[in-house]
Amino acid sequence: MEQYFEISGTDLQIFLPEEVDHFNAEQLRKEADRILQSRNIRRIVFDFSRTQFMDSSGIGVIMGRYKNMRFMGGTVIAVHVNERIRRILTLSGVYKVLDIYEGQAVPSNMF
Amino acid sequence: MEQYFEISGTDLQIFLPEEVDHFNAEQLRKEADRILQSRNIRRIVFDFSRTQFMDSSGIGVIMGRYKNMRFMGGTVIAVHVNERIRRILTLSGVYKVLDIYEGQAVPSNMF
Amino acid sequence: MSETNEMKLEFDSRPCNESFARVSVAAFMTQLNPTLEEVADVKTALSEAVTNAIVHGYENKVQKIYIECRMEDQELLVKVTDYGVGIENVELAMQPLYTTKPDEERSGMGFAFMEAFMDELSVESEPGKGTTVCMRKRIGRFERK
Amino acid sequence: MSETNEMKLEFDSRPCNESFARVSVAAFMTQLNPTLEEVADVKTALSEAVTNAIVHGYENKVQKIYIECRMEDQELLVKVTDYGVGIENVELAMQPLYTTKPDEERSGMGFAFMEAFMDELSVESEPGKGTTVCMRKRIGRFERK
Ligand SMILES: Nc1ncnc2c1ncn2[C@@H]1O[C@H](COP(=O)(O)OP(=O)(O)O)[C@@H](O)[C@H]1O
Ligand SMILES: Nc1ncnc2c1ncn2[C@@H]1O[C@H](COP(=O)(O)OP(=O)(O)O)[C@@H](O)[C@H]1O
Repeated sequence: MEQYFEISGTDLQIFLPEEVDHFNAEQLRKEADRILQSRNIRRIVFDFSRTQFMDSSGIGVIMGRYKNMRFMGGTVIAVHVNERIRRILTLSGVYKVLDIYEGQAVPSNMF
Repeated sequence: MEQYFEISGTDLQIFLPEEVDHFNAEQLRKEADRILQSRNIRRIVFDFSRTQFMDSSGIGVIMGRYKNMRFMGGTVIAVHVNERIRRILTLSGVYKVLDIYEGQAVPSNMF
Repeated sequence: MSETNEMKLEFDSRPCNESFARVSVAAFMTQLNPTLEEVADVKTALSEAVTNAIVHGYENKVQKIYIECRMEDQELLVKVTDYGVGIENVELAMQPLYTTKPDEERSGMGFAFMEAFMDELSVESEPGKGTTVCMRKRIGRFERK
Repeated sequence: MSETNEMKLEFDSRPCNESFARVSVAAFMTQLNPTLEEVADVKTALSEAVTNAIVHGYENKVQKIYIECRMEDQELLVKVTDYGVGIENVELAMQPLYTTKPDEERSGMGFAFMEAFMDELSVESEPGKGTTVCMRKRIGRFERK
Protein backbone atom coordinates (compact mmCIF):
# COMPACT_ATOMS: atom_id res chain seq x y z
CA MET A 1 0.00 0.00 0.00
CA GLU A 2 2.98 2.34 0.62
CA GLN A 3 2.96 3.58 -2.94
CA TYR A 4 -0.53 5.03 -2.52
CA PHE A 5 0.57 7.74 -0.11
CA GLU A 6 2.89 10.70 -0.47
CA ILE A 7 3.50 13.38 2.12
CA SER A 8 4.88 16.76 1.10
CA GLY A 9 4.91 19.41 3.80
CA THR A 10 1.46 19.36 5.37
CA ASP A 11 -0.13 17.80 2.27
CA LEU A 12 -1.09 14.13 2.20
CA GLN A 13 -1.54 12.95 -1.35
CA ILE A 14 -3.55 9.71 -1.70
CA PHE A 15 -3.15 8.03 -5.07
CA LEU A 16 -6.31 5.97 -5.25
CA PRO A 17 -6.07 2.46 -6.70
CA GLU A 18 -7.56 1.41 -10.04
CA GLU A 19 -10.70 0.21 -8.31
CA VAL A 20 -12.02 1.87 -5.20
CA ASP A 21 -14.52 -0.58 -3.75
CA HIS A 22 -15.35 -1.83 -0.27
CA PHE A 23 -12.36 -4.20 -0.31
CA ASN A 24 -9.83 -1.49 -1.17
CA ALA A 25 -11.60 1.20 0.81
CA GLU A 26 -11.00 -0.56 4.12
CA GLN A 27 -7.27 -0.79 3.50
CA LEU A 28 -7.05 2.81 2.33
CA ARG A 29 -8.90 4.08 5.33
CA LYS A 30 -6.70 2.28 7.85
CA GLU A 31 -3.48 3.46 6.27
CA ALA A 32 -4.71 7.03 5.81
CA ASP A 33 -5.77 7.27 9.45
CA ARG A 34 -2.44 5.91 10.60
CA ILE A 35 -0.70 8.75 8.75
CA LEU A 36 -3.19 11.39 9.89
CA GLN A 37 -2.57 10.40 13.49
CA SER A 38 1.21 10.48 13.32
CA ARG A 39 1.86 13.45 11.01
CA ASN A 40 0.77 17.06 10.89
CA ILE A 41 -1.45 17.03 7.80
CA ARG A 42 -3.44 20.14 6.79
CA ARG A 43 -4.76 18.98 3.42
CA ILE A 44 -5.65 15.67 1.80
CA VAL A 45 -5.39 15.44 -1.98
CA PHE A 46 -7.27 12.45 -3.42
CA ASP A 47 -5.62 11.73 -6.76
CA PHE A 48 -7.86 9.78 -9.14
CA SER A 49 -5.41 9.58 -12.05
CA ARG A 50 -5.31 5.80 -12.12
CA THR A 51 -8.86 5.15 -10.89
CA GLN A 52 -11.16 3.40 -13.34
CA PHE A 53 -13.86 2.34 -10.95
CA MET A 54 -15.39 3.69 -7.75
CA ASP A 55 -18.57 2.83 -5.89
CA SER A 56 -20.22 4.27 -2.77
CA SER A 57 -17.57 2.69 -0.53
CA GLY A 58 -15.18 5.23 -2.02
CA ILE A 59 -17.60 7.97 -1.05
CA GLY A 60 -17.46 6.63 2.50
CA VAL A 61 -13.66 6.92 2.57
CA ILE A 62 -13.71 10.47 1.24
CA MET A 63 -16.45 11.62 3.61
CA GLY A 64 -14.72 9.95 6.54
CA ARG A 65 -11.44 11.73 5.83
CA TYR A 66 -13.29 14.99 5.22
CA LYS A 67 -14.87 14.75 8.67
CA ASN A 68 -11.48 14.12 10.30
CA MET A 69 -9.87 16.98 8.43
CA ARG A 70 -12.63 19.47 9.10
CA PHE A 71 -12.39 18.58 12.77
CA MET A 72 -8.71 19.51 12.64
CA GLY A 73 -9.33 22.60 10.51
CA GLY A 74 -7.90 21.11 7.31
CA THR A 75 -9.27 20.64 3.79
CA VAL A 76 -9.82 17.88 1.24
CA ILE A 77 -9.65 18.11 -2.54
CA ALA A 78 -9.89 15.71 -5.49
CA VAL A 79 -7.62 15.92 -8.54
CA HIS A 80 -7.37 14.19 -11.93
CA VAL A 81 -11.07 13.45 -11.84
CA ASN A 82 -12.50 12.03 -15.06
CA GLU A 83 -16.11 12.15 -16.29
CA ARG A 84 -17.15 8.92 -14.62
CA ILE A 85 -15.70 9.73 -11.21
CA ARG A 86 -17.12 13.24 -11.39
CA ARG A 87 -20.57 11.74 -11.91
CA ILE A 88 -20.13 9.51 -8.85
CA LEU A 89 -18.92 12.44 -6.73
CA THR A 90 -21.80 14.59 -7.93
CA LEU A 91 -24.49 11.97 -7.36
CA SER A 92 -23.29 11.39 -3.83
CA GLY A 93 -23.21 15.07 -2.93
CA VAL A 94 -19.58 15.10 -1.76
CA TYR A 95 -18.79 17.70 -4.40
CA LYS A 96 -20.41 20.15 -2.00
CA VAL A 97 -17.66 19.72 0.57
CA LEU A 98 -14.55 19.30 -1.56
CA ASP A 99 -13.08 21.00 -4.60
CA ILE A 100 -12.76 18.87 -7.70
CA TYR A 101 -10.10 19.38 -10.36
CA GLU A 102 -9.85 17.69 -13.70
CA GLY A 103 -6.10 18.24 -13.72
CA GLN A 104 -3.50 19.15 -11.12
CA ALA A 105 -4.52 21.22 -8.09
CA VAL A 106 -3.05 24.55 -7.08
CA PRO A 107 -0.20 23.95 -4.56
CA SER A 108 -1.44 24.49 -1.02
CA ASN A 109 1.34 26.98 -0.22
CA MET A 110 -0.20 29.48 -2.68
CA PHE A 111 -3.08 30.15 -0.28
CA MET B 1 -15.42 -10.63 -40.09
CA GLU B 2 -14.29 -9.03 -43.39
CA GLN B 3 -11.34 -7.35 -41.76
CA TYR B 4 -9.83 -10.72 -40.86
CA PHE B 5 -9.04 -11.65 -44.46
CA GLU B 6 -6.76 -10.15 -47.07
CA ILE B 7 -6.03 -11.56 -50.52
CA SER B 8 -2.88 -10.58 -52.37
CA GLY B 9 -2.17 -12.52 -55.52
CA THR B 10 -2.57 -16.18 -54.63
CA ASP B 11 -1.94 -15.55 -50.91
CA LEU B 12 -4.79 -15.55 -48.42
CA GLN B 13 -3.79 -13.79 -45.23
CA ILE B 14 -5.95 -14.60 -42.20
CA PHE B 15 -5.57 -12.15 -39.33
CA LEU B 16 -6.71 -14.24 -36.41
CA PRO B 17 -8.83 -12.56 -33.74
CA GLU B 18 -7.66 -11.79 -30.21
CA GLU B 19 -9.12 -15.05 -28.95
CA VAL B 20 -9.26 -18.12 -31.14
CA ASP B 21 -11.70 -20.44 -29.41
CA HIS B 22 -14.52 -22.72 -30.56
CA PHE B 23 -16.89 -19.77 -30.92
CA ASN B 24 -14.56 -17.78 -33.18
CA ALA B 25 -13.15 -20.82 -34.92
CA GLU B 26 -16.48 -21.72 -36.47
CA GLN B 27 -16.90 -18.28 -37.98
CA LEU B 28 -13.32 -18.19 -39.25
CA ARG B 29 -13.62 -21.58 -40.86
CA LYS B 30 -16.82 -20.74 -42.76
CA GLU B 31 -15.46 -17.48 -44.13
CA ALA B 32 -12.07 -18.99 -45.03
CA ASP B 33 -13.71 -21.84 -46.93
CA ARG B 34 -15.95 -19.43 -48.83
CA ILE B 35 -12.86 -17.59 -50.04
CA LEU B 36 -10.92 -20.77 -50.82
CA GLN B 37 -13.79 -21.98 -52.98
CA SER B 38 -14.21 -18.79 -54.97
CA ARG B 39 -10.58 -17.66 -55.40
CA ASN B 40 -7.37 -19.20 -56.62
CA ILE B 41 -5.39 -19.40 -53.38
CA ARG B 42 -1.98 -21.15 -53.26
CA ARG B 43 -0.92 -20.20 -49.77
CA ILE B 44 -2.62 -19.39 -46.47
CA VAL B 45 -0.79 -17.12 -44.03
CA PHE B 46 -2.20 -17.30 -40.49
CA ASP B 47 -1.23 -14.02 -38.86
CA PHE B 48 -1.22 -14.20 -35.04
CA SER B 49 -0.15 -10.61 -34.39
CA ARG B 50 -3.25 -9.74 -32.40
CA THR B 51 -3.91 -13.18 -30.93
CA GLN B 52 -3.68 -13.42 -27.14
CA PHE B 53 -5.48 -16.69 -26.64
CA MET B 54 -5.89 -19.92 -28.59
CA ASP B 55 -7.12 -23.35 -27.60
CA SER B 56 -7.40 -26.65 -29.49
CA SER B 57 -10.31 -25.33 -31.56
CA GLY B 58 -7.77 -23.08 -33.27
CA ILE B 59 -5.66 -26.15 -34.00
CA GLY B 60 -8.74 -27.64 -35.67
CA VAL B 61 -9.10 -24.62 -37.96
CA ILE B 62 -5.44 -24.66 -38.94
CA MET B 63 -5.36 -28.41 -39.58
CA GLY B 64 -8.60 -28.21 -41.55
CA ARG B 65 -7.22 -25.49 -43.83
CA TYR B 66 -3.93 -27.36 -44.13
CA LYS B 67 -5.76 -30.43 -45.39
CA ASN B 68 -7.67 -28.39 -47.98
CA MET B 69 -4.52 -26.66 -49.16
CA ARG B 70 -2.42 -29.79 -49.39
CA PHE B 71 -5.19 -31.35 -51.43
CA MET B 72 -4.91 -28.44 -53.85
CA GLY B 73 -1.11 -28.46 -53.77
CA GLY B 74 -0.80 -25.27 -51.69
CA THR B 75 0.94 -24.43 -48.40
CA VAL B 76 0.13 -22.98 -45.00
CA ILE B 77 2.35 -20.87 -42.75
CA ALA B 78 2.00 -19.01 -39.44
CA VAL B 79 3.49 -15.57 -38.79
CA HIS B 80 3.87 -13.22 -35.81
CA VAL B 81 3.77 -16.17 -33.46
CA ASN B 82 4.56 -15.36 -29.83
CA GLU B 83 5.87 -17.72 -27.13
CA ARG B 84 2.45 -18.79 -25.93
CA ILE B 85 1.04 -19.56 -29.38
CA ARG B 86 4.22 -21.37 -30.33
CA ARG B 87 3.80 -23.61 -27.31
CA ILE B 88 0.22 -24.42 -28.36
CA LEU B 89 1.30 -25.14 -31.94
CA THR B 90 4.17 -27.30 -30.73
CA LEU B 91 2.10 -29.29 -28.24
CA SER B 92 -0.48 -30.05 -30.88
CA GLY B 93 2.05 -31.20 -33.44
CA VAL B 94 0.90 -28.84 -36.22
CA TYR B 95 4.37 -27.32 -36.31
CA LYS B 96 5.31 -30.43 -38.29
CA VAL B 97 3.17 -29.43 -41.24
CA LEU B 98 3.53 -25.68 -41.32
CA ASP B 99 6.36 -23.18 -41.06
CA ILE B 100 6.25 -20.85 -38.08
CA TYR B 101 7.73 -17.34 -38.09
CA GLU B 102 8.11 -15.02 -35.17
CA GLY B 103 8.02 -12.05 -37.52
CA GLN B 104 6.95 -11.47 -41.09
CA ALA B 105 7.16 -14.35 -43.60
CA VAL B 106 9.19 -14.35 -46.79
CA PRO B 107 6.92 -13.24 -49.68
CA SER B 108 5.61 -16.25 -51.57
CA ASN B 109 6.83 -14.95 -54.94
CA MET B 110 10.42 -15.40 -53.80
CA PHE B 111 10.13 -19.15 -54.13
CA MET C 1 -26.89 -14.06 -31.63
CA SER C 2 -29.41 -15.46 -29.16
CA GLU C 3 -32.67 -14.30 -27.63
CA THR C 4 -32.01 -15.24 -24.04
CA ASN C 5 -28.90 -16.20 -22.14
CA GLU C 6 -28.50 -16.98 -18.48
CA MET C 7 -25.88 -17.45 -15.83
CA LYS C 8 -25.80 -17.98 -12.11
CA LEU C 9 -22.91 -17.29 -9.82
CA GLU C 10 -22.45 -18.40 -6.23
CA PHE C 11 -19.49 -17.30 -4.13
CA ASP C 12 -18.18 -16.68 -0.63
CA SER C 13 -19.12 -13.32 0.88
CA ARG C 14 -15.51 -12.18 1.11
CA PRO C 15 -14.59 -8.60 0.19
CA CYS C 16 -11.85 -9.97 -2.09
CA ASN C 17 -14.60 -11.46 -4.29
CA GLU C 18 -16.25 -8.11 -5.05
CA SER C 19 -13.97 -7.41 -7.97
CA PHE C 20 -14.36 -10.95 -9.31
CA ALA C 21 -18.16 -10.61 -9.27
CA ARG C 22 -17.99 -7.33 -11.20
CA VAL C 23 -15.67 -8.77 -13.82
CA SER C 24 -17.88 -11.84 -14.32
CA VAL C 25 -21.05 -9.85 -14.84
CA ALA C 26 -19.25 -7.40 -17.12
CA ALA C 27 -17.92 -10.32 -19.20
CA PHE C 28 -21.37 -11.86 -19.41
CA MET C 29 -22.99 -8.66 -20.65
CA THR C 30 -20.45 -8.01 -23.43
CA GLN C 31 -22.67 -10.13 -25.65
CA LEU C 32 -25.17 -7.27 -25.67
CA ASN C 33 -22.45 -5.11 -27.19
CA PRO C 34 -22.71 -2.44 -24.48
CA THR C 35 -20.99 0.94 -24.34
CA LEU C 36 -18.18 1.38 -21.80
CA GLU C 37 -20.55 3.65 -19.90
CA GLU C 38 -23.20 0.95 -19.69
CA VAL C 39 -20.68 -1.60 -18.43
CA ALA C 40 -19.48 0.86 -15.78
CA ASP C 41 -23.08 1.52 -14.72
CA VAL C 42 -23.82 -2.18 -14.23
CA LYS C 43 -20.53 -2.79 -12.43
CA THR C 44 -21.24 0.03 -10.00
CA ALA C 45 -24.79 -1.14 -9.26
CA LEU C 46 -23.66 -4.74 -8.84
CA SER C 47 -20.83 -3.69 -6.57
CA GLU C 48 -23.31 -1.90 -4.29
CA ALA C 49 -25.58 -4.93 -4.04
CA VAL C 50 -22.71 -7.37 -3.40
CA THR C 51 -21.11 -5.09 -0.82
CA ASN C 52 -24.46 -4.78 0.97
CA ALA C 53 -24.82 -8.55 1.10
CA ILE C 54 -21.33 -8.83 2.65
CA VAL C 55 -21.51 -5.89 5.06
CA HIS C 56 -25.18 -5.80 6.04
CA GLY C 57 -26.73 -9.13 5.03
CA TYR C 58 -24.01 -11.39 6.42
CA GLU C 59 -22.42 -8.81 8.73
CA ASN C 60 -18.95 -9.79 7.48
CA LYS C 61 -19.37 -13.50 8.21
CA VAL C 62 -18.44 -15.79 5.32
CA GLN C 63 -21.52 -17.25 3.69
CA LYS C 64 -22.81 -17.54 0.13
CA ILE C 65 -23.91 -14.76 -2.20
CA TYR C 66 -25.96 -15.62 -5.29
CA ILE C 67 -26.02 -13.65 -8.52
CA GLU C 68 -28.38 -14.38 -11.35
CA CYS C 69 -28.05 -12.70 -14.73
CA ARG C 70 -30.31 -12.96 -17.68
CA MET C 71 -30.41 -11.16 -20.97
CA GLU C 72 -33.48 -11.08 -23.08
CA ASP C 73 -33.30 -9.09 -26.28
CA GLN C 74 -31.48 -5.94 -25.21
CA GLU C 75 -32.36 -6.09 -21.54
CA LEU C 76 -30.09 -7.22 -18.76
CA LEU C 77 -31.54 -8.54 -15.52
CA VAL C 78 -29.27 -8.81 -12.47
CA LYS C 79 -30.41 -10.37 -9.20
CA VAL C 80 -28.29 -10.44 -6.05
CA THR C 81 -29.44 -12.62 -3.14
CA ASP C 82 -28.19 -13.21 0.37
CA TYR C 83 -29.72 -15.34 3.13
CA GLY C 84 -28.64 -12.94 5.81
CA VAL C 85 -30.34 -10.70 8.37
CA GLY C 86 -32.81 -9.05 5.99
CA ILE C 87 -34.22 -5.53 6.11
CA GLU C 88 -37.00 -4.39 8.47
CA ASN C 89 -38.13 -1.37 6.53
CA VAL C 90 -37.12 -1.48 2.87
CA GLU C 91 -38.56 1.92 2.04
CA LEU C 92 -36.54 3.57 4.79
CA ALA C 93 -33.40 1.61 3.84
CA MET C 94 -33.64 2.90 0.28
CA GLN C 95 -33.59 6.57 1.33
CA PRO C 96 -30.39 8.28 0.17
CA LEU C 97 -27.88 8.76 3.02
CA TYR C 98 -29.73 6.30 5.27
CA THR C 99 -27.31 3.78 6.73
CA THR C 100 -27.25 1.52 9.77
CA LYS C 101 -23.46 1.27 9.70
CA PRO C 102 -22.06 4.81 9.81
CA ASP C 103 -19.25 3.48 12.05
CA GLU C 104 -18.03 1.36 9.12
CA GLU C 105 -18.12 4.50 6.96
CA ARG C 106 -21.01 3.33 4.81
CA SER C 107 -22.26 6.40 2.99
CA GLY C 108 -25.89 5.36 2.71
CA MET C 109 -25.69 5.84 -1.06
CA GLY C 110 -25.77 2.17 -2.12
CA PHE C 111 -29.42 1.95 -3.13
CA ALA C 112 -29.28 5.47 -4.58
CA PHE C 113 -26.43 4.38 -6.88
CA MET C 114 -28.30 1.24 -7.92
CA GLU C 115 -31.29 3.40 -8.84
CA ALA C 116 -29.18 5.97 -10.65
CA PHE C 117 -27.25 3.48 -12.77
CA MET C 118 -29.96 0.96 -13.61
CA ASP C 119 -33.39 1.44 -15.18
CA GLU C 120 -35.32 -0.52 -12.61
CA LEU C 121 -34.66 -1.58 -9.04
CA SER C 122 -36.76 -3.69 -6.70
CA VAL C 123 -35.86 -5.06 -3.30
CA GLU C 124 -37.44 -8.01 -1.57
CA SER C 125 -36.42 -8.69 1.98
CA GLU C 126 -37.60 -10.46 5.08
CA PRO C 127 -35.96 -9.95 8.47
CA GLY C 128 -34.08 -13.08 9.48
CA LYS C 129 -34.49 -14.61 6.03
CA GLY C 130 -32.47 -12.50 3.62
CA THR C 131 -32.59 -10.02 0.78
CA THR C 132 -32.91 -10.10 -2.99
CA VAL C 133 -32.10 -7.05 -5.07
CA CYS C 134 -33.41 -7.18 -8.62
CA MET C 135 -32.15 -4.71 -11.22
CA ARG C 136 -32.86 -4.21 -14.90
CA LYS C 137 -31.17 -2.17 -17.55
CA ARG C 138 -31.77 -1.76 -21.24
CA ILE C 139 -28.43 -2.03 -23.02
CA GLY C 140 -27.64 -0.41 -26.35
CA ARG C 141 -30.45 2.09 -26.38
CA PHE C 142 -28.68 3.85 -29.20
CA GLU C 143 -27.99 2.02 -32.43
CA ARG C 144 -24.33 1.28 -32.99
CA LYS C 145 -22.82 -0.16 -36.13
CA MET D 1 -5.84 -13.15 2.62
CA SER D 2 -7.96 -16.26 3.14
CA GLU D 3 -7.29 -19.98 3.30
CA THR D 4 -10.13 -21.18 1.10
CA ASN D 5 -12.42 -19.43 -1.31
CA GLU D 6 -15.12 -20.89 -3.51
CA MET D 7 -17.32 -20.04 -6.41
CA LYS D 8 -19.82 -21.82 -8.60
CA LEU D 9 -20.93 -20.79 -12.03
CA GLU D 10 -23.87 -22.09 -14.03
CA PHE D 11 -24.53 -20.97 -17.59
CA ASP D 12 -26.14 -21.86 -20.92
CA SER D 13 -24.06 -24.11 -23.15
CA ARG D 14 -23.77 -21.50 -25.88
CA PRO D 15 -20.46 -20.97 -27.69
CA CYS D 16 -20.77 -17.23 -26.97
CA ASN D 17 -20.37 -18.03 -23.25
CA GLU D 18 -16.96 -19.67 -23.64
CA SER D 19 -15.12 -16.39 -23.35
CA PHE D 20 -17.26 -15.28 -20.40
CA ALA D 21 -16.43 -18.51 -18.53
CA ARG D 22 -12.71 -18.00 -19.11
CA VAL D 23 -12.80 -14.41 -17.89
CA SER D 24 -14.73 -15.36 -14.75
CA VAL D 25 -12.33 -18.09 -13.73
CA ALA D 26 -9.35 -15.89 -14.52
CA ALA D 27 -10.81 -13.11 -12.36
CA PHE D 28 -11.45 -15.54 -9.52
CA MET D 29 -7.90 -16.88 -9.52
CA THR D 30 -6.23 -13.43 -9.44
CA GLN D 31 -6.42 -13.65 -5.66
CA LEU D 32 -3.68 -16.28 -5.80
CA ASN D 33 -1.47 -13.67 -7.43
CA PRO D 34 -0.71 -15.87 -10.47
CA THR D 35 1.73 -15.18 -13.28
CA LEU D 36 0.31 -14.31 -16.71
CA GLU D 37 1.48 -17.72 -17.85
CA GLU D 38 -0.46 -19.48 -15.11
CA VAL D 39 -3.62 -17.54 -15.96
CA ALA D 40 -3.22 -18.46 -19.64
CA ASP D 41 -2.72 -22.13 -18.70
CA VAL D 42 -5.92 -22.24 -16.67
CA LYS D 43 -7.89 -20.35 -19.32
CA THR D 44 -6.80 -22.81 -21.98
CA ALA D 45 -7.64 -25.89 -19.92
CA LEU D 46 -11.00 -24.43 -18.91
CA SER D 47 -11.79 -23.53 -22.49
CA GLU D 48 -11.19 -27.13 -23.55
CA ALA D 49 -13.48 -28.53 -20.87
CA VAL D 50 -16.27 -26.01 -21.57
CA THR D 51 -16.04 -26.52 -25.33
CA ASN D 52 -16.26 -30.29 -24.82
CA ALA D 53 -19.41 -29.88 -22.71
CA ILE D 54 -20.98 -27.78 -25.49
CA VAL D 55 -19.85 -29.79 -28.51
CA HIS D 56 -19.77 -33.36 -27.18
CA GLY D 57 -21.72 -33.43 -23.92
CA TYR D 58 -24.75 -31.48 -25.11
CA GLU D 59 -24.13 -31.90 -28.85
CA ASN D 60 -24.77 -28.20 -29.40
CA LYS D 61 -28.16 -28.18 -27.69
CA VAL D 62 -28.61 -25.42 -25.12
CA GLN D 63 -28.47 -26.81 -21.60
CA LYS D 64 -26.56 -25.92 -18.43
CA ILE D 65 -22.85 -26.15 -17.78
CA TYR D 66 -21.56 -26.05 -14.19
CA ILE D 67 -18.17 -24.77 -13.12
CA GLU D 68 -16.88 -25.08 -9.59
CA CYS D 69 -13.69 -23.36 -8.46
CA ARG D 70 -11.95 -23.59 -5.16
CA MET D 71 -8.67 -22.32 -3.91
CA GLU D 72 -6.99 -23.73 -0.91
CA ASP D 73 -3.63 -22.29 0.02
CA GLN D 74 -1.90 -21.98 -3.33
CA GLU D 75 -3.89 -24.64 -5.18
CA LEU D 76 -6.68 -24.00 -7.63
CA LEU D 77 -9.31 -26.66 -8.24
CA VAL D 78 -11.55 -26.34 -11.31
CA LYS D 79 -14.43 -28.69 -12.00
CA VAL D 80 -16.53 -28.59 -15.17
CA THR D 81 -19.74 -30.64 -15.28
CA ASP D 82 -22.34 -31.35 -17.93
CA TYR D 83 -25.36 -33.64 -17.76
CA GLY D 84 -25.00 -34.66 -21.37
CA VAL D 85 -24.31 -37.86 -23.30
CA GLY D 86 -21.28 -38.96 -21.26
CA ILE D 87 -18.23 -40.90 -22.44
CA GLU D 88 -18.18 -44.67 -23.06
CA ASN D 89 -14.45 -45.18 -22.76
CA VAL D 90 -12.70 -42.39 -20.88
CA GLU D 91 -9.23 -43.81 -21.37
CA LEU D 92 -9.68 -43.93 -25.12
CA ALA D 93 -11.25 -40.47 -25.18
CA MET D 94 -8.21 -39.04 -23.42
CA GLN D 95 -5.75 -40.28 -26.06
CA PRO D 96 -4.20 -37.37 -27.95
CA LEU D 97 -5.71 -36.92 -31.42
CA TYR D 98 -8.69 -39.12 -30.57
CA THR D 99 -11.93 -37.41 -31.51
CA THR D 100 -15.46 -38.51 -32.32
CA LYS D 101 -16.19 -35.30 -34.21
CA PRO D 102 -13.54 -34.92 -36.93
CA ASP D 103 -16.26 -33.55 -39.22
CA GLU D 104 -16.61 -30.55 -36.87
CA GLU D 105 -12.82 -30.12 -37.07
CA ARG D 106 -12.20 -31.13 -33.49
CA SER D 107 -8.48 -31.81 -33.24
CA GLY D 108 -8.64 -34.45 -30.52
CA MET D 109 -6.23 -32.38 -28.44
CA GLY D 110 -8.66 -31.15 -25.78
CA PHE D 111 -7.74 -33.55 -23.00
CA ALA D 112 -4.07 -33.40 -23.99
CA PHE D 113 -4.14 -29.62 -23.49
CA MET D 114 -5.89 -29.97 -20.11
CA GLU D 115 -3.17 -32.38 -19.03
CA ALA D 116 -0.37 -30.20 -20.36
CA PHE D 117 -1.55 -26.99 -18.73
CA MET D 118 -2.77 -28.26 -15.37
CA ASP D 119 -0.99 -30.36 -12.73
CA GLU D 120 -3.73 -32.93 -12.32
CA LEU D 121 -6.65 -34.05 -14.44
CA SER D 122 -9.35 -36.58 -13.69
CA VAL D 123 -12.47 -37.37 -15.66
CA GLU D 124 -15.63 -39.00 -14.35
CA SER D 125 -18.26 -39.89 -16.87
CA GLU D 126 -21.25 -42.14 -17.30
CA PRO D 127 -22.92 -42.69 -20.68
CA GLY D 128 -26.33 -41.05 -20.71
CA LYS D 129 -25.65 -39.24 -17.44
CA GLY D 130 -22.88 -36.75 -18.07
CA THR D 131 -19.28 -35.84 -17.48
CA THR D 132 -17.24 -34.09 -14.81
CA VAL D 133 -13.71 -32.93 -15.52
CA CYS D 134 -11.68 -32.12 -12.43
CA MET D 135 -8.42 -30.19 -12.73
CA ARG D 136 -5.89 -28.94 -10.22
CA LYS D 137 -3.00 -26.55 -10.49
CA ARG D 138 -0.58 -25.16 -7.99
CA ILE D 139 -0.32 -21.42 -8.49
CA GLY D 140 2.70 -19.34 -7.60
CA ARG D 141 5.23 -22.13 -7.41
CA PHE D 142 7.93 -19.52 -7.47
CA GLU D 143 8.09 -16.85 -4.82
CA ARG D 144 7.24 -13.41 -6.09
CA LYS D 145 7.54 -10.19 -4.19
N1 LIG E 1 -28.42 -7.08 1.79
C1 LIG E 1 -28.80 -6.39 2.88
N2 LIG E 1 -29.11 -7.02 4.03
C2 LIG E 1 -29.48 -6.34 5.14
N3 LIG E 1 -29.60 -5.00 5.17
C3 LIG E 1 -29.32 -4.30 4.07
C4 LIG E 1 -28.91 -4.95 2.86
N4 LIG E 1 -28.72 -4.01 1.92
C5 LIG E 1 -28.99 -2.83 2.51
N5 LIG E 1 -29.36 -2.98 3.79
C6 LIG E 1 -29.76 -1.93 4.75
O1 LIG E 1 -30.08 -0.76 4.00
C7 LIG E 1 -29.27 0.33 4.41
C8 LIG E 1 -28.99 1.27 3.25
O2 LIG E 1 -28.22 0.62 2.26
P1 LIG E 1 -27.37 1.45 1.22
O3 LIG E 1 -28.23 2.49 0.60
O4 LIG E 1 -26.71 0.49 0.31
O5 LIG E 1 -26.29 2.22 2.09
P2 LIG E 1 -25.02 1.67 2.90
O6 LIG E 1 -24.63 0.33 2.37
O7 LIG E 1 -23.97 2.70 2.62
O8 LIG E 1 -25.44 1.60 4.35
C9 LIG E 1 -28.05 -0.31 5.01
O9 LIG E 1 -27.38 0.54 5.91
C10 LIG E 1 -28.64 -1.55 5.69
O10 LIG E 1 -29.21 -1.22 6.93
N1 LIG F 1 -18.02 -33.53 -21.95
C1 LIG F 1 -17.98 -34.58 -22.82
N2 LIG F 1 -19.09 -35.30 -23.07
C2 LIG F 1 -19.07 -36.32 -23.94
N3 LIG F 1 -17.97 -36.71 -24.62
C3 LIG F 1 -16.83 -36.03 -24.41
C4 LIG F 1 -16.78 -34.93 -23.50
N4 LIG F 1 -15.51 -34.45 -23.51
C5 LIG F 1 -14.81 -35.23 -24.36
N5 LIG F 1 -15.59 -36.18 -24.92
C6 LIG F 1 -15.17 -37.22 -25.88
O1 LIG F 1 -13.76 -37.33 -25.83
C7 LIG F 1 -13.20 -37.10 -27.12
C8 LIG F 1 -11.85 -36.45 -27.02
O2 LIG F 1 -11.96 -35.16 -26.45
P1 LIG F 1 -10.84 -34.07 -26.68
O3 LIG F 1 -9.51 -34.66 -26.35
O4 LIG F 1 -11.23 -32.85 -25.94
O5 LIG F 1 -10.85 -33.81 -28.25
P2 LIG F 1 -11.92 -33.07 -29.17
O6 LIG F 1 -12.81 -32.21 -28.33
O7 LIG F 1 -11.09 -32.27 -30.09
O8 LIG F 1 -12.70 -34.16 -29.85
C9 LIG F 1 -14.24 -36.28 -27.85
O9 LIG F 1 -14.14 -36.38 -29.23
C10 LIG F 1 -15.54 -36.87 -27.30
O10 LIG F 1 -15.88 -38.07 -27.96
